[in-house]
Amino acid sequence: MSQTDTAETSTNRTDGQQVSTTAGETAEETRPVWTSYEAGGETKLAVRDIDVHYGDDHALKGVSMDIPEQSVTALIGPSGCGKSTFLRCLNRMNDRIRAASVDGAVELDGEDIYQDGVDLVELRKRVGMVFQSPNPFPKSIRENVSYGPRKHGDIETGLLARLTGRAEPQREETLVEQSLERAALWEEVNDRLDDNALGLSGGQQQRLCIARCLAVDPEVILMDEPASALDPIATSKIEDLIKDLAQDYTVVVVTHSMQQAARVSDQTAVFLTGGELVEYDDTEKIFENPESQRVEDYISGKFG
Amino acid sequence: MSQTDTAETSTNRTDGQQVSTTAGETAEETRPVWTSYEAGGETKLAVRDIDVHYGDDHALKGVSMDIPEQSVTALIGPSGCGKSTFLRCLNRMNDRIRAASVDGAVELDGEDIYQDGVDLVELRKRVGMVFQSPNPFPKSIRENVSYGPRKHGDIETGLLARLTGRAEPQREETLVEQSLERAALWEEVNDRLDDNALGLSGGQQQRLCIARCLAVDPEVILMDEPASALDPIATSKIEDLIKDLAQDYTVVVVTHSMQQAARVSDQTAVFLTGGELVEYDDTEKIFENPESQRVEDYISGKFG
Amino acid sequence: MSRATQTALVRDDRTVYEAVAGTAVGLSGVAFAVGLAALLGVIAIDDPVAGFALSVVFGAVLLALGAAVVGFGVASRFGYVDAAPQPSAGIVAAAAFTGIWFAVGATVSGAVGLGTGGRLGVGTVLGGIAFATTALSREDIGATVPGGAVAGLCGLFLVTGVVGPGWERALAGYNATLFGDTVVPVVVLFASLVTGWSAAKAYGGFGARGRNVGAYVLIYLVVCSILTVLVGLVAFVTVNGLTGLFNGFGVGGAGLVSWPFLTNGAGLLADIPGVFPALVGTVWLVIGAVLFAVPTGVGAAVFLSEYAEQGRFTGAVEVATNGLWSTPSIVFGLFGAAFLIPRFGNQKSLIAGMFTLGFMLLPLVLITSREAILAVPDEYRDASAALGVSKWQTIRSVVLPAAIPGVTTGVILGVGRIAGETAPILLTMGGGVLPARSAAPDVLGGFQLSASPPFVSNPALLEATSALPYQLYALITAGLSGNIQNPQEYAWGLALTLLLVVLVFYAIGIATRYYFRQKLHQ
Amino acid sequence: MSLTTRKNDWRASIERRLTRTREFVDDTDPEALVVVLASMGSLLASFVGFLLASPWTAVPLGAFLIVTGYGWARHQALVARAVTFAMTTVTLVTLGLIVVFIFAESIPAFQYEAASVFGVSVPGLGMFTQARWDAVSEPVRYSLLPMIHGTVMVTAIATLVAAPLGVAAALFIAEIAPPQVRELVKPGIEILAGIPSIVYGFIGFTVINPWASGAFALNGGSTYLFVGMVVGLMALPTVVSVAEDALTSVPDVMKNGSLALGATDWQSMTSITLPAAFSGVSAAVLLGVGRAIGETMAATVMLAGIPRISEPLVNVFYGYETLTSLIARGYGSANGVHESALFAAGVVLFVTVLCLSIGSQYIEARMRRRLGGVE
Amino acid sequence: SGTSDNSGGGGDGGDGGDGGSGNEDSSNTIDSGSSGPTTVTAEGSSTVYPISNKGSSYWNSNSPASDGEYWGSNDETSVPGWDQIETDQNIADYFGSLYGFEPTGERSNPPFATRVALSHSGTGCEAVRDGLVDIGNSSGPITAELDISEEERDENYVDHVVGRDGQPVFVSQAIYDAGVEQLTGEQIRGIYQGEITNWSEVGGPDQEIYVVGRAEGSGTDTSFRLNMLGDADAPMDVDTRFGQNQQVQQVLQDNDNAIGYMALAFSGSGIQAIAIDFEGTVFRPDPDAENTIFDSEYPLNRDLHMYTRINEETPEGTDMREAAFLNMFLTDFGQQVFVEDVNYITLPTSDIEAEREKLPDQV
Ligand SMILES: Nc1ncnc2c1ncn2[C@@H]1O[C@H](COP(=O)(O)OP(=O)(O)OP(=O)(O)O)[C@@H](O)[C@H]1O
Ligand SMILES: Nc1ncnc2c1ncn2[C@@H]1O[C@H](COP(=O)(O)OP(=O)(O)OP(=O)(O)O)[C@@H](O)[C@H]1O
Ligand SMILES: [Mg+2]
Ligand SMILES: [Mg+2]
Repeated sequence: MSQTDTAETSTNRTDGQQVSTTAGETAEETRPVWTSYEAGGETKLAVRDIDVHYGDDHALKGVSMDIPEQSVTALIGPSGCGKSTFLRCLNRMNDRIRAASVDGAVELDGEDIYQDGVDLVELRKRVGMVFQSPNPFPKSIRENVSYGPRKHGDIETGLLARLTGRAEPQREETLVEQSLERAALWEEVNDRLDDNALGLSGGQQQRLCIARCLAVDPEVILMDEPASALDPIATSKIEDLIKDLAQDYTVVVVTHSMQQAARVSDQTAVFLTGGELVEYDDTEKIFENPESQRVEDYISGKFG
Repeated sequence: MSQTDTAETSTNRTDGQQVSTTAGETAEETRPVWTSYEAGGETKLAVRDIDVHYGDDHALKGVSMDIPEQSVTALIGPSGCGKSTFLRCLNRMNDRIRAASVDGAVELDGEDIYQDGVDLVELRKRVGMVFQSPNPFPKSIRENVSYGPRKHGDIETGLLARLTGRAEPQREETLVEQSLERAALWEEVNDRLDDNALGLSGGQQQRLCIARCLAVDPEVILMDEPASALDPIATSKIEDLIKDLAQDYTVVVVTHSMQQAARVSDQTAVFLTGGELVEYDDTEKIFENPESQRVEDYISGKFG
Repeated sequence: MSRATQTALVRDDRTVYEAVAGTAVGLSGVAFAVGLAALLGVIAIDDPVAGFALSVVFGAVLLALGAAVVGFGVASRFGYVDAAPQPSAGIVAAAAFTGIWFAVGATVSGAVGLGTGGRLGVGTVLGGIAFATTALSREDIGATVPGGAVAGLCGLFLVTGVVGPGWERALAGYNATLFGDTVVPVVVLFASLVTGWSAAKAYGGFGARGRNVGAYVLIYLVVCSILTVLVGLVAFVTVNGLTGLFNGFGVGGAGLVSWPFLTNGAGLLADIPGVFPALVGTVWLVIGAVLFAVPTGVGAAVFLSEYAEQGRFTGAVEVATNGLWSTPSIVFGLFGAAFLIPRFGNQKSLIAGMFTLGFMLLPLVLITSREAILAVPDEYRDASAALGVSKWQTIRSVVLPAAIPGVTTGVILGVGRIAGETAPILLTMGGGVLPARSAAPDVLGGFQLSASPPFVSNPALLEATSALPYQLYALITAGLSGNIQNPQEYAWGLALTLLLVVLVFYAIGIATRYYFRQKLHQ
Repeated sequence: MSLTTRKNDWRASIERRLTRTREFVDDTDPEALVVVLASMGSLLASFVGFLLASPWTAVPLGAFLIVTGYGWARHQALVARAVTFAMTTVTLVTLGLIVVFIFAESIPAFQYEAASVFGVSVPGLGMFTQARWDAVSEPVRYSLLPMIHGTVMVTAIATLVAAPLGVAAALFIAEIAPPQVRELVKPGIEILAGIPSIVYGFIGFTVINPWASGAFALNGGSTYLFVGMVVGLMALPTVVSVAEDALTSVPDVMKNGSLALGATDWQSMTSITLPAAFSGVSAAVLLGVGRAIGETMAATVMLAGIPRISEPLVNVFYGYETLTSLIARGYGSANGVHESALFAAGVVLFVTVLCLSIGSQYIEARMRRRLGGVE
Repeated sequence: SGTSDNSGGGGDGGDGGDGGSGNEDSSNTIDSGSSGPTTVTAEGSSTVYPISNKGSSYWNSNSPASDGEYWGSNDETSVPGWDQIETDQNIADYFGSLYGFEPTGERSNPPFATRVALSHSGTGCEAVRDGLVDIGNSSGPITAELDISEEERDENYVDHVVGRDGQPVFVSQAIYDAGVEQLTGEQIRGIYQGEITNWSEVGGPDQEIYVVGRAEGSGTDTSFRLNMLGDADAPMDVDTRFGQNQQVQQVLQDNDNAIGYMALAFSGSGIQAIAIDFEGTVFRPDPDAENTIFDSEYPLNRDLHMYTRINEETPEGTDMREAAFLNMFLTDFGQQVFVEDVNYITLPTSDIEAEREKLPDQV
């Protein structure tokens, strides 16, 4: 906490360029001050010195950070800096990329998810993910939402289950409704739950994907640029939803829009090209008065 | 020139949001003041009330603007607003898209390029284009650069030409060197002109594409987000090059980075969603004190 | 949305249970492999193993596996192990076990002499029980007990010798008899599949994970079997054909190597009969087909992907192309016989064969070329157009060069396919069974000009000519007479030659693809 | 009313085409136009000449070569376009010629086997309403039913082999195999496609048939069972490669979506990938069935060659005759109506497989639309 | 000594190859557009093929008389029938010169080339009818193959019989060993018409009979129906049909309950020819027996024909080239080497004389 609000320059930016030059230079000398940043709240995910290589390509370099429970953490940075890669480390989706190799540790509630014998299925139930472009399954809306619970055997719907009376259509109904409500989609689709999900608009599809994720009842929700494919109105709905979700879940969101990060997140991590985590701090601090010159430049639009 | 520098609000932005509210509202009422904006210099391209439809989709709505000679004109706007579409109108690359239909006129040195009987090959020799992602041919660097002139018969290299003594290897050499010099690439590649162009880095490839375009000796160069796929260093090289090119050529550049537009262009046109040209003015004016509230919002990062 | 059961993120280290289940999977695999060997006659079921006949050992193994599998289920059911079974093994497993037990019931009751009605009855009862067990009890019981019981029953038959060496049973009305020699291995294969699957599920702790493991075991087995068959086929032909192929092979002498099998004909006077004329015939056949089909196919692909507007015409061409692709080769043969032969001197001829195969190659070339051309990024075309280069120039200097890798690969693979075709040339090209060296077509030297129409003729093209696949067919049917000392050796040598010719095309095709892919990625 | 509008549409489209042609003619160098017309004309003339089996065909063909060569040097773009167009029509023409010639040759057999329904004589009906084929002794009859039965038997067994194994192998390659293994298995299966069918037939006849004869105490070694299995093995690579294409064309994001929800790989495959690729996979199976139906040589050398229907119908331990083997075996020694009946068998084959091909194309087109999100 | 030559040059010639004689007819100089006499082409029956093909190979080799293996004599062996020839010319030169062709004197370069293609009797007859080949090989009479009358035949074709094929009936070794060494014609008819289906009905083991027939409509099929079943259209009920000899031989070997008929040339191990009792006369497969299957009386024997066409150019039906080639088969040498050595039945001397009468006069 020591580094928060230590900036001596004014919190009112008048001319980004000038301010950053002074603030930045000092920060640049005493570099990784931020690594000791501790966000408020319990640490849900502790990332410890993660390195990711794609073949010979060193995509993430020794990144460590603590992600607090029940808050929104934003990851920003220029294209190709490794934000998505970092996010995928948190639920081991990188395992699916053949070229990728991950070193380091990520602790979920204190348990390292990279140790031997970790059950990926279990992990991903607890750490859900929403992708950049909406990817509903080509099934009905209802089936999309209940997909996870069905696969986990929480809900049974098959012929056999119905024969033996184990099917609980009511429970499924409730779950679907709750999840869709939670994803602010119920109103719009409650009269056509059996329509194909691909018929929804982009924004609705993305919220459906969030609902689908919520139905599994994860603890952490990872979102990779969830609004990048959407129009402004759909985007603002998703943003509201994200803020809302942070009451119950730990949300980590990658975004390419700094404005979006500023609007939705509690703390922000800035990655810069080369796969370094350059600064991690309260969102306000990052946008008003970053420690590092490079972050300052990036935020003021000098590049990217 | 009448509309330039008429803004009464301060040129120093202190807090975008507040300033724009006042300035914008007035501008919004008395709308297309900017349409009469006349940039300095001779008009190279005069766009007259261009409408573009993709099938039923109205992508550009009645856009008119004069693009002055030997200057850099930037086109900015949120994704999908029609910047690329507009750019492609200027050398009729839209003809290559089956769904597209263009109404209106574009005059190149006073001659409408949409009238009957226009020779597209000739037009595109005069109006060159550089694309968003570098797209060199899978040939040697030399062949890439001399591709245009060869195909136009300006340089002959074939077996027949060599047999009949029409081949002018020296002229080809000179042309390749000049074009690469002009594109600030000669230094880096002069020792490996026969290597495959795909072996170059992204930034080098993009400059090669510019060199390839210059070799045809066009009058206008259109660039569609030429640096979006590049890293900051390569980007800044390209930006320098663009400014440089404006000494001899008329450059029109689409960019998604407002900072880039601010850095390289003389005048800027802002398109907003729906395919409207909302404001067109000197770059300084646009970024410091736009007429329109929506442009103000866009530039200050309220959306997009 | 309550977190009902928070299962552990980390599964415990290998438990004894998992180890035993894993062993059972492995044992099932071994049983499967040995059963396959027994089926193929590599070993006999009455071979003694540790003092017992192999079939008895099989039985013991199946009994053990069956018991183990049932044990896994029971252990899990009574909670001795950490597993996550679902409430039911699912409808697919239920249907499968119902079918299996129905068959078991009907067969066994038939064997003890029940009539059709009785057999159906017993089958239905057993099937019903299996269904109830699988579908209505928890997954750990449902997926193990019916399977383990099947395996156990099979094992019991084998151990007690009820079914074993010397067992036989006539299939009434089917004109066939089942013998222990074939039935025992088949039973072992089947039962080991069942136990392997059940044990794999147990290994995975049932539930989603167990199903995953079970399915993977089956799929790996399938793929291994396919590869085994492939390798077995090629190896079999190779082993049988090598002596023939290398008969009289020598290094040195007048030429650098002397390879009589490839350079001799099979005329009476050849000291070592060879396949030269058929080889030359195949080469000319391929050349002719390629000369016709490749320019046509590539040209059509260019037109379709670069010029034609999507419409009824392109649609029709697409349907026609795909239709031709799947048209049976014998139909091409009929077509050649009805259309080409009357137009080329009314007899089977090399040129009729060339065109027939050309017609077959055409859709292959067209489809692959079209794919290759469509795969050329539009950016190249745009870039070229933006430089003010005309369409045809762009196609010639950018599109086609970029498409060449795909086209080449497609052509080579297509050629590999037609080079081995027999049916079309059987009807259109004919040729001798054992052609002498002089029967090899001399196409280049055969052209003759004449003053009367058709002005150009080439008897070599208009004669019936042999080709490798046709010669092999002729050997099978018409057979060898005359001077072939060791007909089987000759025939296998020919088969190997044909296989090698075709596989070389495939190898080159695949290698080309890799080469270009590597080149693209560098 | 709709008729008139359609007529108008039709007229409008003709008019549009005419104007376009006129514009094109106006815009084009007249010499180039003449050259192209001459080239296409002579090509057409040589085709007609060839069709009529005229010895003068060489003349227009030579003219075509000369004119086109000249045009290539002078007006390459236009000539190239015309020539590639001509090449495009070749597939259509080929298909048309196949239809015409095979049907024409089969007419005598269809006439011979005409049967009357309600007093109307239907050519060819007799081939499907009685079961006797005997080309030599009276009454001479050409029923195709025995061969159709054989084809169905072989195809059914082949499909039972090829479809599940093929789909499993496709799943393996597309979803399960680690990259190094895939790089090995994929070409391996392609090579399987390369093994000539006569080599299968040779092995089948010299190894499998004698073995089957002994192992099942058969009266002779020909069985639909083993022919079907061999043919299934031959159809397998087709199923694998088409199904694999379909599976890999399912967007990865869909599968990732499922995995990220904590579904297992197998669940993702069966619930997401396979259903999404269902059309493609069924098209693959259809094409495999087509291959099996059309497979000739293995059946010809392995089967007994007797046009007879096995008893009971599903007795796989008999192996009599398929449509393909009937043709391959009989062509040459047959003549007259007998030969024509072989063409009739070819017609049945051709039509069946063409229907399968069109069916699979339709299914695939639907899949493409569905994945494109239209449906 | 002659029979050892069964496997042709490959057998003994492989090692004894003197001066590349073994390196067979490596000539591709034959008839490549030169203006000399054109190639004699023949096509047709697979039964006649071995004879005509072997003859053609010898012809094309044009071996010198000193060869001693294919032609002429040397110290070790003596070519059969040499005493009637006694020439120092090459083989094709010798037979060619009998009909006025210029000898070339070169190995592998005969005065004109010959080429034999293999198909079916019917095809061969059609080919010679349509003028596609010079000689149509047929194992059945052309009247049956082309369905023409005998007058028509005499008007248009000259029938050269070069040898005789005895179609012995074979059974699997196991059946023979179980005692079925002889069948009556009636029994065979019963078997082939589906009236007798078990070997026990004819004194064999209790096993089903696996009846092997020949391709429907083929020459062999037709002549078997005619000779054995009494009518070319006689109905038949067999278990399998194969087009050509090799496949028949193979299944007879592979099955232990089969019966089939095929050319004598394909007899081999695992199968046995049986004796047949025709109305009291027992024809045995043993050449030393009283009545043998090699006799022309044996009902399953048939003439092997090489038809030539009568047309305007050759009113006699056989031109000099054809005559020169055919004449080679109608010598003791030809009968021995091309007919007997490939396991067919040679013609009696009287028949040879009659056949030679059909050829034009020698010059
Ligand atoms: N599957 C992959 N294989 C190889 N390299 C990859 C892969 N995915 C990403 N990379 C590389 O890793 C680096 C980081 O990529 P990543 O996608 O994490 O960036 P990002 O910050 O998400 O960018 P963006 O904002 O464009 O999504 C990049 O250099 C990229 O090229
Ligand atoms: N080929 C096309 N077919 C149909 N619609 C198109 C096509 N290209 C563009 N559009 C539509 O036209 C509109 C304008 O697109 P355009 O590509 O010009 O936008 P842009 O401003 O360049 O966006 P970006 O910044 O994302 O490149 C969009 O709605 C787009 O969907
Ligand atoms: Mg990303
Ligand atoms: Mg754009």
